[in-house]
Amino acid sequence: MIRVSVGPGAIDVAAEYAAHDAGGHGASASFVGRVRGDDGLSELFLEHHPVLTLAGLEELAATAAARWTLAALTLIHRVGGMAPGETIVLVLASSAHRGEALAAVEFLIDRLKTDVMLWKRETFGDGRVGWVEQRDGDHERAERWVPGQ
Amino acid sequence: MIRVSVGPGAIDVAAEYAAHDAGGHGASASFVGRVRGDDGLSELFLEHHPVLTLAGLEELAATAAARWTLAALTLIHRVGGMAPGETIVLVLASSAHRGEALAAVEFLIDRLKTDVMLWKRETFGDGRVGWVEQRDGDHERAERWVPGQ
Amino acid sequence: MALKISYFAWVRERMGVAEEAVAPPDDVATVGELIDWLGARDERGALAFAEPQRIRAAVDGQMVGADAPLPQGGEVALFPPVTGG
Amino acid sequence: MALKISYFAWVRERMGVAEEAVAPPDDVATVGELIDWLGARDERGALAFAEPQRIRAAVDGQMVGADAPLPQGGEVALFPPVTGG
Repeated sequence: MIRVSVGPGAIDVAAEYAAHDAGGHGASASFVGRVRGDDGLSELFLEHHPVLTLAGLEELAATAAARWTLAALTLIHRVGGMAPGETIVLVLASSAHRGEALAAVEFLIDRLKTDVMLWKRETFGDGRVGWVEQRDGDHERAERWVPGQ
Repeated sequence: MIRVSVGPGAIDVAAEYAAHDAGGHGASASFVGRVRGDDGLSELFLEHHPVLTLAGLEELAATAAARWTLAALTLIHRVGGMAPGETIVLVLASSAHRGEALAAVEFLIDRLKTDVMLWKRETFGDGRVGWVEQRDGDHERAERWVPGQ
Repeated sequence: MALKISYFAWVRERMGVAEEAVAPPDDVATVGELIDWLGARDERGALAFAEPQRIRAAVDGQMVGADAPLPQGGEVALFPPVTGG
Repeated sequence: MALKISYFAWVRERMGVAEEAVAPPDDVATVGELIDWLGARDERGALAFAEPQRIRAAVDGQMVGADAPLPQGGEVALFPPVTGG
């Protein structure tokens, strides 16, 4: 079972985990990413392309499913406006063996952080708003600051 | 927050995850291990030492908490009799950064598989019962087969 | 040539719309030429496409380069480099 | 010497009890000597302790070696090598 989803709805981690649990697979590994409220961030807005973003996620999932022996794989990315603490992304992989599940999750979250077709806009408590620039290594820099809107 | 628990009760993964979610940490990584029904296994029984098993788990958790920057860590091991598909172990680590959470989970599940003070007894559908021998590398061998009781 | 263009992220914000129908002249035949034409067309285009090398494009849901031909009656998406999940 | 002994896993199954109070003679002074004494005491002991080198021990909740002294009035746990989680 491969389930890939992208949309503005809140991610129900417990429900997704319950679906894997029902499979009774020997091992499930997961990763949950949440909005960090660093530097007074008040909202993170993720913009996506209705076709390309989902296609990219599906391709990543297919790559992982081909590389590791997985019994079930769930990849959900939220888009739209989110407050600090809210869940942006869930990666959940189940397998008969722990090594496969863990490796698939690590691969997927690393690739998601760089490859997936999303644009991030940060809004801060003091009114600054800016689109995040493409990563240079592991370092994010805000492209430029424009007045809040 | 470090939470370590060992006991015969079913592990409520959703509740443990909800506790980490409430913290709003940037990243949560988890591992769930379930009983595998290989070779017609009908029950896995885990025997523990009331003092040493918990102490060993607490030491593992403290080691991980010292090595990685974790906002929250949960380590729960079930003991007693379990059917295939039931959850034996949960490792859940949260951190501001994904690398820390993922590395801590991987470290803990690897060490749990070898170091923790538990003895496994397998019962199969055809009546065979046996205590699992100490691991030789990554390979488990059943010590000897004795008639079911 | 009739085209539908969609804009994303700061390109969308600077253009002031998420999508629009355009009809560039016949000598605008590639994606790169479309970007140049939009950049010269008006003030918002000048703002959005001041640095054409920073613009990425997809035609009918496929990523393409600047020399890709424009699709007759199709869709062109223009956007900045992605910033990951 | 009065001792409480607890058994685990197949040692427990072979001994037929999870714990018992014992009073070995005075020349049984270490954990290793206790294991030998239990192995010679009766049939279940012979079965459980046929291979003394496979037996691990803890005294009052601490892992110890075969030459560890027995605790006066304390607890000794005897068990096979652990098999992990």
